[in-house]
Amino acid sequence: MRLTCPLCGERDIREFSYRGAAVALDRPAPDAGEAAWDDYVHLRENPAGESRDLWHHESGCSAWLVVTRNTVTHAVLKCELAADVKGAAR
Amino acid sequence: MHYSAFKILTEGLSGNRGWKPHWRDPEPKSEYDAVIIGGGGHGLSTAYYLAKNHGMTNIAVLEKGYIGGGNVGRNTTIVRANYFLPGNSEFYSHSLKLWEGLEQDLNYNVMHSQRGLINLFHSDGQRDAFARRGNAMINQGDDAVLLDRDGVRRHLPYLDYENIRFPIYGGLLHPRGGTARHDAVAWGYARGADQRGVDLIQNCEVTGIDIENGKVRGVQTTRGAIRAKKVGIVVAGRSGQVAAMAGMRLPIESHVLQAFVTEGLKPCIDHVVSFGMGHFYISQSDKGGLVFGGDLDFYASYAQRGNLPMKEHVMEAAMTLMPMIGKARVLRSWGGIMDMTPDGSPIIDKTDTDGLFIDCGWCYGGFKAVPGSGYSFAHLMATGNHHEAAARYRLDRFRTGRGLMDEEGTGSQHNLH
Amino acid sequence: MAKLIAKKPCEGLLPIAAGDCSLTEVTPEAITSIAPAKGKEKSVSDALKKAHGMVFPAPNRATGKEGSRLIWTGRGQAFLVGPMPKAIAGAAMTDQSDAWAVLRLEGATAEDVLARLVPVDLRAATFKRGHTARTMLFHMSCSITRIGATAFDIMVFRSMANTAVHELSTAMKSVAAQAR
Amino acid sequence: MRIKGKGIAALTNPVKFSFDGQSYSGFESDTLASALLANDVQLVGRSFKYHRPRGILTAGSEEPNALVTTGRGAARTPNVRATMQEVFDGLEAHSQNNWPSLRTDVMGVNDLLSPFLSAGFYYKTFMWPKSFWEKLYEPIIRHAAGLGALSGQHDTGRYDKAYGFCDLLVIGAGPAGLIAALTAGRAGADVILADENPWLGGRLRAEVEEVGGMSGTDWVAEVAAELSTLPNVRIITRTTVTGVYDQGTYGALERVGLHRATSGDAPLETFWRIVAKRALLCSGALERPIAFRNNDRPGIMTAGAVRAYLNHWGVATGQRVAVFCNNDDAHRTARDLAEAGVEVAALIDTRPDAQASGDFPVFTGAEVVNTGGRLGLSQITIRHQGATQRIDADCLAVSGGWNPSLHLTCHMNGRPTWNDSIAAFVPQPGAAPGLDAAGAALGTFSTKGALKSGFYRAKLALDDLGLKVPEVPIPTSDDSAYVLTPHWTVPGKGRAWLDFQNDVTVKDVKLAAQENFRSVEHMKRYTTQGMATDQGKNSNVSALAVLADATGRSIAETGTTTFRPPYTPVSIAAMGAGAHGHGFAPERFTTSHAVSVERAAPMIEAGLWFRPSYFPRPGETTWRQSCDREVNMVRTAVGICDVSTLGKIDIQGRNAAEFLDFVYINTFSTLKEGRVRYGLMLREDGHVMDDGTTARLGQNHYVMTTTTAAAGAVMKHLEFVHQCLRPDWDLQMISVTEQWAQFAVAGPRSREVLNAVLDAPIDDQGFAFMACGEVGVMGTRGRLFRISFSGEHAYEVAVPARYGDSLFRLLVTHAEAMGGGAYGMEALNVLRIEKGHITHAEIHGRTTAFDIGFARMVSAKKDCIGQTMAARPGLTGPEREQLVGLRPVGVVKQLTAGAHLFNADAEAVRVNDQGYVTSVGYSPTLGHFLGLGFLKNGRARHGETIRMVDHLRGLDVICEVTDPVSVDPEGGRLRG
Repeated sequence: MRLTCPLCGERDIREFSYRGAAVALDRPAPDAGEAAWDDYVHLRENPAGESRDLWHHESGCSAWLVVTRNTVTHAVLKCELAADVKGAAR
Repeated sequence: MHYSAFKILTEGLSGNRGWKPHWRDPEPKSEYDAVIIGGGGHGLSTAYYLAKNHGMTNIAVLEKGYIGGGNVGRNTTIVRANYFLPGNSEFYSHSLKLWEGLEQDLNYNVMHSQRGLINLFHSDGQRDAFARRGNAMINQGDDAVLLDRDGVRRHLPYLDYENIRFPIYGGLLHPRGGTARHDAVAWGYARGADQRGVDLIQNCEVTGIDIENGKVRGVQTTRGAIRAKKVGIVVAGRSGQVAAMAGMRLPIESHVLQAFVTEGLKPCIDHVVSFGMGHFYISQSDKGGLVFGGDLDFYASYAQRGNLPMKEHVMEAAMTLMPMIGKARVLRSWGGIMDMTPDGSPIIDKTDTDGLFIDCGWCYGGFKAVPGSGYSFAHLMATGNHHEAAARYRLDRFRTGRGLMDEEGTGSQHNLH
Repeated sequence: MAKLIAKKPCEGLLPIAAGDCSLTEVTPEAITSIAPAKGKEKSVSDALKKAHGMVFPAPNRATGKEGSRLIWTGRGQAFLVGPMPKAIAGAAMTDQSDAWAVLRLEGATAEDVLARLVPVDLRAATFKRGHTARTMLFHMSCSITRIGATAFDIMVFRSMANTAVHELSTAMKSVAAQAR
Repeated sequence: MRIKGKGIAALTNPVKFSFDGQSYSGFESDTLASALLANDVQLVGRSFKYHRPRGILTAGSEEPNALVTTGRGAARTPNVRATMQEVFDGLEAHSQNNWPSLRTDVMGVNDLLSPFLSAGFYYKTFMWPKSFWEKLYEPIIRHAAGLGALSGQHDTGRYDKAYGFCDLLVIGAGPAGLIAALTAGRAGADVILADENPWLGGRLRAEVEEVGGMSGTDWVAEVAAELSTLPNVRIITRTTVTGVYDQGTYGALERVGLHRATSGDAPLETFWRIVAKRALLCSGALERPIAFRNNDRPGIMTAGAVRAYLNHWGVATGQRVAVFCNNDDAHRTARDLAEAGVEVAALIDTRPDAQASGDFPVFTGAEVVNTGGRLGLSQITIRHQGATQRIDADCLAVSGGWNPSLHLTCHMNGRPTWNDSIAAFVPQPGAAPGLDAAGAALGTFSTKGALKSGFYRAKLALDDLGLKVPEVPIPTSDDSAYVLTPHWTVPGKGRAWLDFQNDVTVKDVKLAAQENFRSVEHMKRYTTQGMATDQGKNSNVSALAVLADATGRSIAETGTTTFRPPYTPVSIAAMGAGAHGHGFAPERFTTSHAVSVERAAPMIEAGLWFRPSYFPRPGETTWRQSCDREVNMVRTAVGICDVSTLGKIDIQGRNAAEFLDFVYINTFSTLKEGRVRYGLMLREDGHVMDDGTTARLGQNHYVMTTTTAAAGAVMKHLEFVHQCLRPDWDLQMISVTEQWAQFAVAGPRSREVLNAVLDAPIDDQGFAFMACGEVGVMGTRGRLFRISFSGEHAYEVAVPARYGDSLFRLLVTHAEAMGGGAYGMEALNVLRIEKGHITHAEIHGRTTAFDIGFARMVSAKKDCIGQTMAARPGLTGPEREQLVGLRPVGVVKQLTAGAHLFNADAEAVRVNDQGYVTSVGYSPTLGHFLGLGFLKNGRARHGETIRMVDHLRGLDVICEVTDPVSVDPEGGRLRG
């Protein structure tokens, strides 16, 4: 599999490490309650189809990416910098 | 039809014309006492034990493809009981005991072979961790032997002891660990369930779960609606999609795990060997193929196939540990879909819907659990109470933090296993 | 008082040669990481231009020339390789002079050698002089910059210099043997 | 038998080789198969199950029968396809799976027992008595199974891996592939043309055919010549593309040195990872046999293979050759043989309306119903017009038609589609993104069709890439239609083979259907059809046809099994190249490595790093002696230890302080400049991730240390927290682990040692406990931290790594002069156990801040990673196993890590488990063993007596539960 790092360009998957669903971006407030936190840390949509997940260009530029891809076909639809997605680019 | 050596002889002499189907292909009835969604190893064993232990024979197993076509048909066939955390320890111990009588119970040779499993360790710290594990196994009543380097060498003389990146300090031997013929396990349970009256419905995909007033009423399928008082979801690899039909979200991500088999070779590896530093394990099948695997590919996937970096990593681990297999050629590689839970341990539980049960989250360890899982899930479905061997496999453990079973110590959070 | 004695990362390992390729060690006077603070990217680049004659490089690019280069090394970060750094306001600057081994691979088949180890297309048509990549050298993280038609500078962590030299020399020998 | 004047292979360089100890001669251009056939050797192996005699079936990589073992010693290679192995002078090959010899194989008795060894028989038996399975039945089965044998020695061959990139990857250099590569080459595309043979041309080398008015071979040479002038075209021969992976990644195996006796520094094989924007599969087609009684004898071959041996190598595969087919293509075999002067015994075509003529007997509407011969074919029996007759023949060329070699198009879960007109599966368009097929691989079997298809499909791909494609004229060539009538099996008694290697017969497939293994996957798994080394290339389609017939479905409805990589088997050594020995992972050496080795310290792995275990001195014979001395040294004088492997992360920026407050459970914004503080970090799930000290070097400048083990994980975590959770923060991070060589100087005399190397001496007031700052170290700028892992008055001094070796030598020399010296990991471990300091033995991923007694460190004034989840009810409370110290108080004085804890009077079984021991060391300071462990409600149980049981090492020890800190609990030694 290959991912197109917005900074480095298209690279082999071996340069990246995986973190899981991009819900990890939406960290609840400390007082959001048990259900919200259980949701955040544990429960997953786990879609068979289009998914958004987080990857780290660990052996490249160190950027965290939000990757939109298909978990059934492995088609990669979009790669964005997580910091941009989070809405507060440097 | 009862199988025996005599039967083989008489059939052989009469042209093998008398062999009967292993199971029927019945049309689905409109109503059952219980339906099991999923005709994999766990679903079939659940049906078998529901019929055998609890007398529930008006039941059906619904399988969207062919029986045994999921992970039970695509794994590396290892059977072991070497877990150390409470919850897992007693469960896998129970499961292994069922394995040890399985052939006679099913009248089917699943070729369970207790060849001994050796987990290698490569540092003092790993030795301590394996000692803790081995002691827990013995506390549980199972078997474990701590081998030093020379002890490992006596069992596995072919490893590279001189020129290896992570030297071998020793190993934890689990003499009762071994392998089995994976397909035969599915077929044996299917035949056993069928003989006890269970309807095995292939090519029948569940498309909806009917729930009224918090109580399950049955399922919608590609072959029509089927009513049922109880419904069990046993669909590892697709747990999220089926649970969603009941409005549930699960603490599960689906990952691909690859496995490999080489061309047939004369016997050269007797044990199951596991190389902790390299995420590599191997055994040799009765046919002579070296069956081996490694770690997850580490991304959510339903593709049932993997990518090159993990393949290469696994082969590289093989080359540093046992370069004597360098000239063996990989014949085939494949991938299974793993239900990965945050703590790496499974779920066998009731759901918030009355009559709806779920058995999922087996991560990469579902094969050896086939007998134990079916046994305990049948117990839960039939009696409403958790079987004592699987009492800790609760859904709510993540929310409460009580009874997490993180064997690898990598965290009770996704993608760390 | 006596002084401490300095040791190079590849002390005793280089130079080596095989076929038409040579591998040597480059020892820049200093390597300094420069990471502009939030919102200071432009001013830092200007200041670098003024102080060292090079702007902050775009991703995958290196500016400057032999003895004084600015090499992009990752998200929001570049290495000043060569000169002792002048103070740049608005940038986090960290001494990396001793953290990296800098290897120079030179020769007509240098691309073939790197193709054994690096999962990036480094051929001249796609990876030109002044191009740089953060990527892998077999199992280790590295920075590779093309500095000439047949020459690359490869930076790896100091502690892994031994392994890097081993991997490169093995690949050099293999390529040389196949060229016959 | 070699026919003079036939064959296009260069028959110029003669070589000697051996098979089963017998010496033969051949040519360098031969494969082992062609050379054996030239020497009239038909019998080459035995089948898997029945040990039936086996000959050469094909002329390609799909060969199921002619598998041999080559080489000797560590170079011995089993299961080598004789059809792919090129001969060289001195090649040694041996047959497999027979005893005592190929001709007389005792296991051939299985063949007589075949009625009792039907598909799946072993599932139904071998169960009585239970214990016999593992003791008797299984060992016999295992011994009989398998084909070749590994040498048992470490593989010392050289192997390589490489990456390739291109616009268009052309897989296969037959007519379609050649013209595709030519088209792309002329269009200026970056092309890789890979072919698994040593030569280009594909089937053109096996046929008597004209292309563009010249011989096929000359046309191939002409195209090859042009391709070689194009710098944008790379041709790699002896290279099989083995797998298709996501985003246009292809695995390929190049046989670099297997055709030579020695290859020096060059590898035997190279495993390629090729990234191609587009790929074109021009892999041709594979001929399929027909199943009839005893169709497996040596001498029975595919018709195309017979032509290949004749036309390419000038080898007649028999003296009297019969041809049996259901299609026109196979008629060429009879014609070519006859023209070459080989006697054609008969042409037998199943089609009543077949048009064939020649100087040989032709039987249309006829079938081969049986064959005879002991170790090779001597006779066939045919049925023609209702009567049977016997015909003498020593070779039978069979063709049931051709199957497009479409495997690679299905590697990404695609399924092929059934094409009735050629009675074969063809690739489904778009089955693998970026991969198209052309020529015979697409089901276009004529040469002209293949050329057209190759050009057209290449053009499509190039158009897609935005390249301008020149018109490439299609040369005149054979365009005869491919005509066949499907004919899968010949009905009748006896066994007719489908899968030759695995001995799967038509009966087996029918039995599977009878037993309700009707799904194609069930049939495959029950009968092992298609699971041999050829993965069903020769047999799957025929087996499907039998299954379809037995279950009353069409072949299309029956479907295929899944195609999986690799296309042909790939050696583990090639795919794992570079890892043998120490290549599996990089080795990281500290700057003190050379000194430690000079001092004979055993170096042990710590993650990727190597660290000294202990520094033995003369007279010390056990590690314990050295360790005890080193511990005493630190407690009474001074010790030096390299701690450079700890992760060091430089953190700068306006929000650095807030950031640290967020990733640590305790507070760092309040830390004063020039001070150091211990910090504990949680994962978001509330469990401990790592710990370490962080120093504040300036207002917005910190340097964090991590444990050696977690350095990478922590850096990644910090990047995650910054980029994914708080990208609004102004923050810059970089690892400085490698920049600094850092040494612990620990013990009552540590300051004395330091002052010997510092430019300006320090004192207790100027540099108090937990102070840090820049210092001059012999004229070099360094850093000094007054921190202590040993519990002694201690420092860590850091200098740029280039000076590490030098400084370490000096520090050790000074220390030795004061009664101290270097200490290693063993002593470090004892020192920290004495002080109750945790490492990853304790923070093993399942423990919480509560468990290790740090709950009060959690600042309630702020949010931090893991705080909320750590407050879950299950993560605190008396049921939790809590960190305690342990000391033996009974007769047995030994403690072991990994032992479990029980109440003093309780049986050592799981239900009574109270905890476990994590770390153990002998404390020379206290004169007894010390342990750290986790005990249920442990903090409330100090002073209690419990039982430590280590079944594995046979230990049962009475212990006292203590505070984790055993030495200097007040911390007085730290100061002073």
